[in-house]
Amino acid sequence: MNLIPRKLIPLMTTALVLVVLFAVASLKYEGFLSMYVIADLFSENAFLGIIALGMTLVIISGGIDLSVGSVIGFTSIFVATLISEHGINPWLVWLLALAIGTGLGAIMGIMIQSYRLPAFLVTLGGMFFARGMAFFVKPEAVQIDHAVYDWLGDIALPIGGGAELGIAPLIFLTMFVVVMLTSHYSRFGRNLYAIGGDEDSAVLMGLPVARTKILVYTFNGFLSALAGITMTLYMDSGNPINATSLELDAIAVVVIGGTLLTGGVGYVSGTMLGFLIYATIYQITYFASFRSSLATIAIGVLLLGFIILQKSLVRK
Amino acid sequence: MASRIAWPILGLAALLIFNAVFIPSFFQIESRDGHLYGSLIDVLNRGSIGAILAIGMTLVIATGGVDLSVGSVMAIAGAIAALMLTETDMAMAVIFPCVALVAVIAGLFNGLLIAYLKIQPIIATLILMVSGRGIAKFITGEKIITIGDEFRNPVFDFVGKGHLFGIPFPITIFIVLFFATALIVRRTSIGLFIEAVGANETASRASGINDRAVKIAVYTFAALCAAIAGLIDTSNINAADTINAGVFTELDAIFAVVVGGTALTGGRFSLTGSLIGAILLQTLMTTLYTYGVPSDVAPVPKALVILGVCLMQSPEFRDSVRSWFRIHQKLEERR
Amino acid sequence: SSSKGPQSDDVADADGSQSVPVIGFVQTGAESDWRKAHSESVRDAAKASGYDLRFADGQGKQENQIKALSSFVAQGVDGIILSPLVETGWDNVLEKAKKRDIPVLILDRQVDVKDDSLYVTYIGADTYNEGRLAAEWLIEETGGTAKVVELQGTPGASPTINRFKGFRDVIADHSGIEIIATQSGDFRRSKGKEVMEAMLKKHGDDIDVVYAHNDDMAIGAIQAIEDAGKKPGDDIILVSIDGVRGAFEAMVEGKLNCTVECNPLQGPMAFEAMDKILAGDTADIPKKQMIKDEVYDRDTAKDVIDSRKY
Amino acid sequence: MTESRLLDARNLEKSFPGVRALAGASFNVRRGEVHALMGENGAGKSTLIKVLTGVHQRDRGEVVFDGHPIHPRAPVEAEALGISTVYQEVNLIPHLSVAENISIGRQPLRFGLVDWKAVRQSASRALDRMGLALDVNRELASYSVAMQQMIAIARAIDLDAKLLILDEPTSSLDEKEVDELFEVMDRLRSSGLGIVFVTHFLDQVYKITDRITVLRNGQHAGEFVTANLPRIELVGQMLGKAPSEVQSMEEATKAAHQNVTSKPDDEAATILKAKNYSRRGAIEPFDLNVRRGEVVGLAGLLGSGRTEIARLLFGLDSASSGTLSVDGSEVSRWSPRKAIDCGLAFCPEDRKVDGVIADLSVRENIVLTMQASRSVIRTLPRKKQLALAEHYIKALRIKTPSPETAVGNLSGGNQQKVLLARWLVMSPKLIILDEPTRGIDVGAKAEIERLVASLRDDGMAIVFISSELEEVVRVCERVMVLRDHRVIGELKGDHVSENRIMRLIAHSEIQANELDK
Ligand SMILES: Nc1ncnc2c1ncn2[C@@H]1O[C@H](COP(=O)(O)OP(=O)(O)OP(=O)(O)O)[C@@H](O)[C@H]1O
Ligand SMILES: Nc1ncnc2c1ncn2[C@@H]1O[C@H](COP(=O)(O)OP(=O)(O)OP(=O)(O)O)[C@@H](O)[C@H]1O
Ligand SMILES: [Mg+2]
Ligand SMILES: [Mg+2]
Repeated sequence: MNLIPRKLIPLMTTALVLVVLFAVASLKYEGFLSMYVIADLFSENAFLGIIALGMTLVIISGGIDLSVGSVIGFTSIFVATLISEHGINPWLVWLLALAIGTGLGAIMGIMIQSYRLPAFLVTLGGMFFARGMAFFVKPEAVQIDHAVYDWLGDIALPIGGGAELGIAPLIFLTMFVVVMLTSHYSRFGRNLYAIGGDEDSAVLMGLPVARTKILVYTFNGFLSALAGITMTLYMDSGNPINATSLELDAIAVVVIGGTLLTGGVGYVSGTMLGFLIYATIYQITYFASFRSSLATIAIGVLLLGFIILQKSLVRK
Repeated sequence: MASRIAWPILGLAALLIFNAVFIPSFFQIESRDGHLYGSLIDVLNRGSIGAILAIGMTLVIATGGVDLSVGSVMAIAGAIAALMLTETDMAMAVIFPCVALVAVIAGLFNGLLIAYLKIQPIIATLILMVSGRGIAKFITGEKIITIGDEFRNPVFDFVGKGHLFGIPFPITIFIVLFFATALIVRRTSIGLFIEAVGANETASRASGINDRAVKIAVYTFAALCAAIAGLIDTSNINAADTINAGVFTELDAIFAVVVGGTALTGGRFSLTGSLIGAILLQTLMTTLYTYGVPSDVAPVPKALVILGVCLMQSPEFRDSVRSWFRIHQKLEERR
Repeated sequence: SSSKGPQSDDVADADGSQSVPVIGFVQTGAESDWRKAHSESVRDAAKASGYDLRFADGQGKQENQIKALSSFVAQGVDGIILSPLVETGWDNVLEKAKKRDIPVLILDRQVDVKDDSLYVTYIGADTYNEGRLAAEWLIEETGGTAKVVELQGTPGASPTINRFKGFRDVIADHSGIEIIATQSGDFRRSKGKEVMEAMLKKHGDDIDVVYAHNDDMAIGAIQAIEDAGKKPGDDIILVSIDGVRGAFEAMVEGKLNCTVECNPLQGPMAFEAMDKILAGDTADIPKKQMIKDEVYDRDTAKDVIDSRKY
Repeated sequence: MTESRLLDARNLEKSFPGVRALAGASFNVRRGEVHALMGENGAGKSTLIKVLTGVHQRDRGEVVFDGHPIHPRAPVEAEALGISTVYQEVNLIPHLSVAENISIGRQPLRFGLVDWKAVRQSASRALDRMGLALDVNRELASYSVAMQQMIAIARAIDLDAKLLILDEPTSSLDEKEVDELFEVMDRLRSSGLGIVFVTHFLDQVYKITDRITVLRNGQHAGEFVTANLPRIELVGQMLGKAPSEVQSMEEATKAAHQNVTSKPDDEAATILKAKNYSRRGAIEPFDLNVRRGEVVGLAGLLGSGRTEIARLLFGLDSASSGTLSVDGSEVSRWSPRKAIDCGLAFCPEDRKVDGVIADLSVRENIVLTMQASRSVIRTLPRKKQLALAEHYIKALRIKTPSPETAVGNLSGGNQQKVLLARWLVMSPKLIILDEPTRGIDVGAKAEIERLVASLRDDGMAIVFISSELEEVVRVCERVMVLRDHRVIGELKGDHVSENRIMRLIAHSEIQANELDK
């Protein structure tokens, strides 16, 4: 009956908001419409983008993961300390960090699935645990000086207009493709939708519900650790305080992107749009020299607007 | 019910015994200048904010919801009180109602989003959590409002720093609030309605309970509790520090409630359990500080204790522990 | 105005079409009274010197600071002033600025970068020296024997590290001064109070001195000491750093013994340097400019308190 | 003989808290047969199936499938073994497309990725086999319950299984759809599949099945060759009574309701009057009058809109058109609260979701509505609460250890009685009963039917909804018949009969058939 399937309306609305937001800012602020700014959107929030991707999968499965910000903080200081103070090879350290993040995710997944504890509670515990462990590793920032970091830091993909994308946004964009393919083209990804849509039915349909649910938290743990590593690449240092409360930003990005917190409905590409809206708002506050308080209020109001919009669409 | 609060009581008892053995001074209470003084008093005094938030949070969680915005509401309440104290010469009799009014508005905002727009509580209150802190910062002009000596108000000072019968006033506040809430909730049918709505919302509505009113009421109550906590915090440090006031307190309050045996899914609740949960958490923190565990690392043992208590409450976990033991017994026997 | 730089009308006179230079200022946040005074100083000085100041606030997070800095680079501002939260982690973003030839001035706290040319100059208080001054005052006051409790600032922040080191480097030669406990109070009043309470419980009457990395924590500690029924300033000596108004008030009341001033009014100096940088004569700008710190105690506090604005 | 056995389950036991659902049930299926599993509501049919497929873990007993003992711990394992199941409630994912619902979990892959084109093609093929031509890209939720049921069957058949289990697949299907299904089942049977078929429609059993196993109270009551078992004996087996008893029982219950005749159209006695009332997407505009001392039935197939009418009348959903009057005065902004204040009561069909509050005690559940009708401060004294609870526990013969037991621990029938008690406390003028006898054993069922009669005799008005036409005919003196979310007719007094209701529901088909002739 319509040109656009009804399912895609929220996605389209989000895209429209992004375009309008960007267009208005471009007209109002000189220099906003430049490749530098566009590159900045991806570069400066890459780690947020990465965890928002994982969060999308978790939320589609009907869950939530509050531990991601802390895992980033932990990974960043863990990596920095091991490289700088113990002289361990970065590749080995990354492998270790990814293993720890993945393991933590798996443990949380098992607690949620096998012991029927609420995801909210378990991942909240994970959040406190990982943050505390980060400070346990080292209570202060640690600089990373290593040839590998120098080499990776020099990677830059020119995107025209003098702007370029560094290693962090490249990791993010790669993960975007991977997660999007996972959500749309893998059985695991489709099972997430089914579980989020109706978990009891998913069990009766013979889907591997327990495995899938544990796996999604495991994968998210992996992505959080990857985001932490990305952060060390981006800052050439690690700091246990990094990424505090970033999980809430990630949830906001996912919701703005049209994924329903009830599970079963959402798109990874929507999360990309939500991510860009979020980054654009922050970019506007810097251009306009707005107070930071206004930026947070704006994010809140936008969140509210999108949710109400989604509600009214779903009700129809 | 009793079995559910058994675990936190056990945890608290274990912690207290540990302290009694290793920190003999822990149980010492003496009177200095007519004020009671000692670690236990500190635990209660420091824990008062957590306890007050937990009381409000209990009712919210009992309806199957959650309120992430209480920390931000604390910041807003403190900001308004500090602003009115320093910028106007209004009496506390005007300032307190104003703060209460703002809290009611915040609570209504949450409640309306949840009851009428049917937005999930996590997201609905996340909105106020994120933008509420922005609002608080906006009110204070993004700085800390210090209540200098020239603006000091004895009534306001008493809220966070006063002593009543030698006991720090915040302790009195949370104890009175606890009993008042328990009385109101259990002596009227409000408690029954809250539990009914939390246990089964549609069935409650079909039985003629105004589930929307119940929800709006609990979120408003939680916001009022947060405002009281915010006033105590502001009075305590003589300043409205909107960046730090109440950060993560919502999570502590949720922990206290869950550890206290009220399920996040709603239904049956235990105010006593939540109070024990809040005191357990504060005792743990004070113990850790006393042992010189850096405050940054303290979340690790905190997370372990909380998840431990929650795991013990999970029947699936108890079953698996039991079967694990059984397997080991069998292996032993075979040997 | 004390500024020697071009007034805004000068610029307009010289070339009517030329717009006002845009300066991006990346502040740490608004965590203390000192920081408030610091931001105000930069804002006022920018106005006085006729710059268009774009202000961004990291809200206490380095990620946000880097984001803001990078945005200023993307905006192509004429110059950037950075007050970093921590020393490390600035290489990549400063390289970005360098690539676009945007001069960066580091204000207040130091950055630790491999390549010195990433910023033009550093202007700030010598936080290491502040630690030293505090220790020296203490040795004189106590005659070289005291048990000290230290309230540290935010972990990893350069003032924390420097005030930590400076203090220790001096007392290393005085075995009578013993640091019996040290813990972070995050530069915050409430945290200072909470940590001090726990210390009082644990060490009780052993504590002779509290050394706080900033005044806010010291003020928090004073409240904790009073709650414990002791007289701050007399039973326990308090020495702290910053010199905010609240500290002077406390000293007048006799509750704080000494504060090492760390002058937040760094704006004029910053824009004096910025004028030169934009004019192209960077040659005579030193890489490091320190602001002189003063030590005030209970005796000298009365005389200066009225001149204190922040 | 044993060689041809595909499935052999022996002495299965399964208990739920407070219920012994299976108490030594045995059951076997051969290759190439359709085997009916029969029994009353709650006899344990669905539980037996769920134990076989690993949804529930059996407490005791053994299962041999295809020559090997099996013990699946989740449906995914049963599927891997070759057991494909359509469960009683439609179990699909509403937000996903039809194609995906059919293929999920076993999508065709290409280079390790889901091949969406192949997914759509195979889904279309699977639907083709059922004689359905649907747009496989549409969201599942946009199709009717019946269509969803067909899609669920298509999914089950699409799996290369050795055993196909269908738990009441036909309850929402119309005749034509049932015929399609039987054709498919026939084909599968001749290809050597074993099929388990659960239904309450005796006609269908005799039409398609080869053998019958009857369950009673979770126990094996007998195994028969369909062709050799007369209908009346089958019913007797299910109820545990001799055929003669069955006959006399039927006559007796009819007698209890015999003296009832339809009341004249009396405005004064009208309690509830709906005019042109409707809710968009749920029920077309309808008129309905309910009078004092009368039982009005709503009859129709699953998903025909009976529950919607009930919810609308009670204010649980808001209407999009029409007016509603209670005792002659029109009401506005209708809500459960107002409905209760006007003397209405409602026992919803889904006890667990809309009815009892499982966490709360029997006492709290019984006084809940009365409490909600008083102001918050005027709390019923505890003594009064206990007295009320005890009175109704006795009056309705609610089996509970104590008034403080959580309702969730009671059996379904007793939960239903607690729900009734909650409303009787209010002495309502009109009570709406939506499937009050669903999942309730014969004894309790008869009790509830008798209760309805006595309430009516006391002058209460009753709206009665039941999926069992027999029961509707027995209890009601006036019946509104629904089909596809529309009231298609009303039967009164002597005209109320199963046959007439069925004919009304199938009206359009009858017409079509007649046109063909
Ligand atoms: N998950 C469960 N928890 C508790 N009791 C259950 C559960 N599932 C079924 N029961 C109970 O087990 C008994 C058998 O139910 P079952 O669903 O197997 O009956 P059925 O023969 O399929 O009936 P119907 O014809 O109504 O579908 C009933 O008393 C039911 O209430
Ligand atoms: N609470 C609800 N929310 C949304 N849709 C509903 C709800 N209840 C019923 N429906 C839909 O309304 C339509 C009519 O269903 P309804 O339950 O009224 O039929 P019914 O005749 O009572 O059947 P049943 O035998 O299931 O009780 C169905 O398509 C159903 O999916
Ligand atoms: Mg069944
Ligand atoms: Mg129904």
